[in-house]
Amino acid sequence: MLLTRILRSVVVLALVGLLTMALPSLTTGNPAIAALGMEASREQIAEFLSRLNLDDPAPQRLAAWLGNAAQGDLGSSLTTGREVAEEIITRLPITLELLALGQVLALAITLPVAMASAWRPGSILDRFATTVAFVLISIPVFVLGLLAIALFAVMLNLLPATGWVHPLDDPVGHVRHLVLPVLTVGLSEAAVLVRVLRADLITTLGQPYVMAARSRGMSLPRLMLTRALRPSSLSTVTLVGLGFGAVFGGSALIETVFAVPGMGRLAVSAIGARDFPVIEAIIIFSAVAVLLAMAIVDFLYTRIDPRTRRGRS
Amino acid sequence: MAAVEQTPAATAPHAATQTYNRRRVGGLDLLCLTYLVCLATGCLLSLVLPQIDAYGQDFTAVLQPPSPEHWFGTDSNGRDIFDRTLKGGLSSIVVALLTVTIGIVVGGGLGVVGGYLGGVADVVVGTLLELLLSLPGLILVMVVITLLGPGYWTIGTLIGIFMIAPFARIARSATLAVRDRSFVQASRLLGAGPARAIVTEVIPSVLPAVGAYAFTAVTAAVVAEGSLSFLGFGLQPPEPSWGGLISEGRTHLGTAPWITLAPSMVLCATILSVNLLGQRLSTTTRQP
Amino acid sequence: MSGLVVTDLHVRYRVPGGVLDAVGGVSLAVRPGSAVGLVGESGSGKSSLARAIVGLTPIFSGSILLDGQPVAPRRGPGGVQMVFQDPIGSLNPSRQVIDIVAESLTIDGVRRATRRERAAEMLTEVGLPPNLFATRRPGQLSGGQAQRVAIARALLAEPAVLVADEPVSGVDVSVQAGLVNLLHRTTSKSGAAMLFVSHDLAIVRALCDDIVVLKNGQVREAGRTNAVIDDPQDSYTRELIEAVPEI
Amino acid sequence: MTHHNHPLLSVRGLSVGLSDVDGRSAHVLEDVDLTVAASESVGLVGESGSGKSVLARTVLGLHPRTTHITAQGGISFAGNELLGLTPRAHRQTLGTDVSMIFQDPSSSLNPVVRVGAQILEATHRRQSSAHQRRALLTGLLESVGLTDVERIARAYPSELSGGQRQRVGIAAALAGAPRLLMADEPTTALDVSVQRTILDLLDQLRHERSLAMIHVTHDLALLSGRSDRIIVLYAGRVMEDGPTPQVLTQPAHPYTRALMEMRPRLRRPQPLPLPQIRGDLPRLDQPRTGCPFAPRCALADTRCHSERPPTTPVPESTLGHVAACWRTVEAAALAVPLREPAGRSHP
Repeated sequence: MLLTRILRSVVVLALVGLLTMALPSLTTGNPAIAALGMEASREQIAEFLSRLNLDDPAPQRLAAWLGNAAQGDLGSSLTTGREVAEEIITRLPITLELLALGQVLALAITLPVAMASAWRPGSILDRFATTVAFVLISIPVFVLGLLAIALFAVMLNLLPATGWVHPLDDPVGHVRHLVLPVLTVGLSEAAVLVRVLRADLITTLGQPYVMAARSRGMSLPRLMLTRALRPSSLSTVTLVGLGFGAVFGGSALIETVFAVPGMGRLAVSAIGARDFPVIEAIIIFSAVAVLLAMAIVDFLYTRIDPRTRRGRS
Repeated sequence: MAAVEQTPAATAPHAATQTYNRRRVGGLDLLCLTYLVCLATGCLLSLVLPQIDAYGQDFTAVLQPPSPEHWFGTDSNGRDIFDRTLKGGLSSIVVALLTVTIGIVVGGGLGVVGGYLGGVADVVVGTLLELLLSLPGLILVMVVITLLGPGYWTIGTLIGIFMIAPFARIARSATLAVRDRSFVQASRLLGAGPARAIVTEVIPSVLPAVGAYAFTAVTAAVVAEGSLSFLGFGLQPPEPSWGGLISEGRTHLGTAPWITLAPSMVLCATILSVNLLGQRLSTTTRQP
Repeated sequence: MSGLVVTDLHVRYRVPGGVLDAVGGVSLAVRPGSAVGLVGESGSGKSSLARAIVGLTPIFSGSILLDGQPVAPRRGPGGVQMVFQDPIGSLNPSRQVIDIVAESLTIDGVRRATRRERAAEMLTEVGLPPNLFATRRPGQLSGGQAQRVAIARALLAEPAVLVADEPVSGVDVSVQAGLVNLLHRTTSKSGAAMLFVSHDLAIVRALCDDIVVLKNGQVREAGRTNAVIDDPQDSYTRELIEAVPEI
Repeated sequence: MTHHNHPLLSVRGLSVGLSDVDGRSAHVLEDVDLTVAASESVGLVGESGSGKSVLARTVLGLHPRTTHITAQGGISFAGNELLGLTPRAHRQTLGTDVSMIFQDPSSSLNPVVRVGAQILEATHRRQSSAHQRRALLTGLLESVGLTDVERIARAYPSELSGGQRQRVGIAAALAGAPRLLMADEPTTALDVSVQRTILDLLDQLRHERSLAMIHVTHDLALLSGRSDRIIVLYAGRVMEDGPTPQVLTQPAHPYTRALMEMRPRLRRPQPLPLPQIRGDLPRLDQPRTGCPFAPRCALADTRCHSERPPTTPVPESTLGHVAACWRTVEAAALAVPLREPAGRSHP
């Protein structure tokens, strides 16, 4: 079971790697000229091509990339010249902080709202919560971000609109800059989570075992917290897990809106510049992150539901 | 044994996961439908009506606020935002339709075949789905668009490829749920081959789930197209698109917010309408 | 040898941490036109055995012969058909009753008018007037009516053996008797043999000529129904009979 | 025979309508009377749609939160009126005096909570030390015939067999020291051989603890020798109510008779075809007039279809044996006055 799972992940990663390494062959025209500009000399171009081995077949390029990566060498950016590994190490914490705080906020909103909603489906509170969630779900994250800027930065002038400050340089400024992007991530994520968790809670509350616990005199608040929440949390855990799986590049929109120099911005600028070493690293690491997140989610399943521990009955 | 009380109330499907007061076509449904029809008509008319001018610059009327003449105001080049929004909607419509078609045909097909046949076919489909799921969709689409150049068809096809996975997953699990139901097995016993079983027994059972997801997929495609053009990887200027218009207005958010807000509202209203209609449809077409 | 003959049949499932011998070497025979009751509790392997006989579950070893030939997917009359436990679930919810009943004729390429006519006759036969039921969909049927439709569908395929897997255990007492009578009457009339899978000894005694008692995938006792129930030789069979409450 | 002077539970003229969020509604119970005396065992028999489970749930105040119920009549438990209370007050009035055993032990136990914790759910309001709780748990598990108490208390429901799960369900129902046990088809989901041991266990516990019990079932035969009284429900109405021996040996209502005759007998087989009644169970979402069984009844005349039969004492039987049938009314009119049963008085 576990073995086939690992095997499948390896196959998937190999396919991702091959696909990634085949990308340069899609380029129309000469990638060297595209990268170096028209005034590049013949020697420069030749050196460029041999360094990047862009013309090699994908398997060969993948093997070379893996060989280098094993030694900690992910290549250098074509535009900035900085090492890709260094670029990732400086930017990854920025994105991680943003996503982690966003998810925490989303969960902090979701848990009470979903429970209150599922408490009495159809109540005024439930209708209000589901309507707000429904509207929020229909607002793309970049529009939500711009609305937040328009309201809090432009109209009310409470918070900085865009930008990012290093926490050691200016802790207060760091937090002030984080508020709007975190709020945006948190709200749009919460809209999805509330709907999912509410529906799952309602399903659970309709189960015979909940009625059985009620027949033994268990109060509803206790029932909700100690009996219903856990079996209802599988989809929510999956979504949060996949949210973290998006740490490499999934944050491109939010970072663009708020000009946060994280992984997402790195991806967008690298793609615009056809900076293949950066692009390749981001895609491969992104796949690793997603597979890792899914593995963690699966592990959490076995913690949540004992039935998943030894094959399902 | 027949012990469960078979009162209609006791056996009613758990409906509380849906919002209430449904079953009847409400004013809201009509409003959404009217909006979407008008929008689509307007977008299509922008192709033929010379009055809808998405490109004409008028430097005597830059950054004008909304007025009877310019419903959504004008941008920094004096172009009419309303006309540009209508023209920009075309790209969303084409991309959404293309995407959902690819998703239903390829994804739905793969899911049904993999789920029904099982074995090697299912392993291949499963691996393909995991591959698609683990790839950073937005980034990969941007890379390929950069390399191949943007266009309706390229964008639609690329987003469509990433829409295969969710459709296939839904179709596969619906197929698995129905494959071992005894009515499918009964048709096998009566001599139906896999093709007949899939067409007459499986597909009708899978269709409602896939159809319900199609609405979600339309909104996802519209958001994806908007995101791409917002990041500058959609149709290139001066060709308008909703994401592009929203992005262009960002620098004027303080002085001329309508440039960003007007197309944003149109975008959100579109998504909201599709979502609402999808939800209504999926709750009313369930088996009684 | 005529009739259905099962010889040393094994059915295995892979389960987490090993294999499960659901059916572990079962032999039995169903003579043409006779009714055999297959009795056992949950986990006895009776459903696995029934599904293996109709070909819905692959067999691990052993043989299943019908009139000396291996049981193959249906081609025309004289094969095996099945009636399932869950009556509503065994009917495609999106199709009309008349089309469900006529399915085997559709597959055989019979003309539409002919197959409608024969399906309507069969509906009458099972006690569902076609003018009331032909155009209904499964969602508009009660459990008992749905099971009648399923029986009609199976009988229209003219099977030599009808395998009925707990066909009356999901329905109410007041509906059960009608279904038992229907199964008896229609199989007697068409000459089809029946393998009646059930946990209900009383119904098996009423309906079946022979009985096979199954436990943990093995035959514990087999013989004429009256003889086995009046004078059980096996301790488990005795236990089963004694556990049945009766007024 | 025990003297049943004060009814523990009394249901008077109860009518219940249910409607769900889709607005579909049904009259599930109509004018139902039911009394259960302390330590009395009552069998509640009916097929699908008879309302037997709804009756049990209405007494317990345990309806799904999404169904809307309207109820008329009265339910009182140990002198306290329950109908009309909010669900919360209803539950508080009952406390742990009434508990329920559910039909399907695998779905009525929470799959992600250890068995021990679920058994003690009924006791959480009482102040008690961990030691006391542990002793209580051990005692409960042992009293329902489970050995290897330590392992079972820590197990999840999926790690137990069907019979073990139902024993756990019974232990959980006993944890609050109830006076009335409501068993809703407690053995339907179990194998025949397990079925009998569970029924024996329930009988034993009931006698040991002087519990009153309502045994909801579709199977009349199960109640033979196990319950004091049988109440037969059809389409939400009481068809017949009487002491078990009388109902089983001289059933007065044609429906009760049909229920008994339609089941083939294992030990006294009869040739096919089995006696059967025409038609199908009635739909509860449509209005009914007259006797609900009339459309399927061989003895029905026009009055049966139009006029509702009153509940009438069955002639030639003991006191407390009543049926709602026009044929009984006619027979009673012709019969000699009732004889008084020996050694038994009824409120």
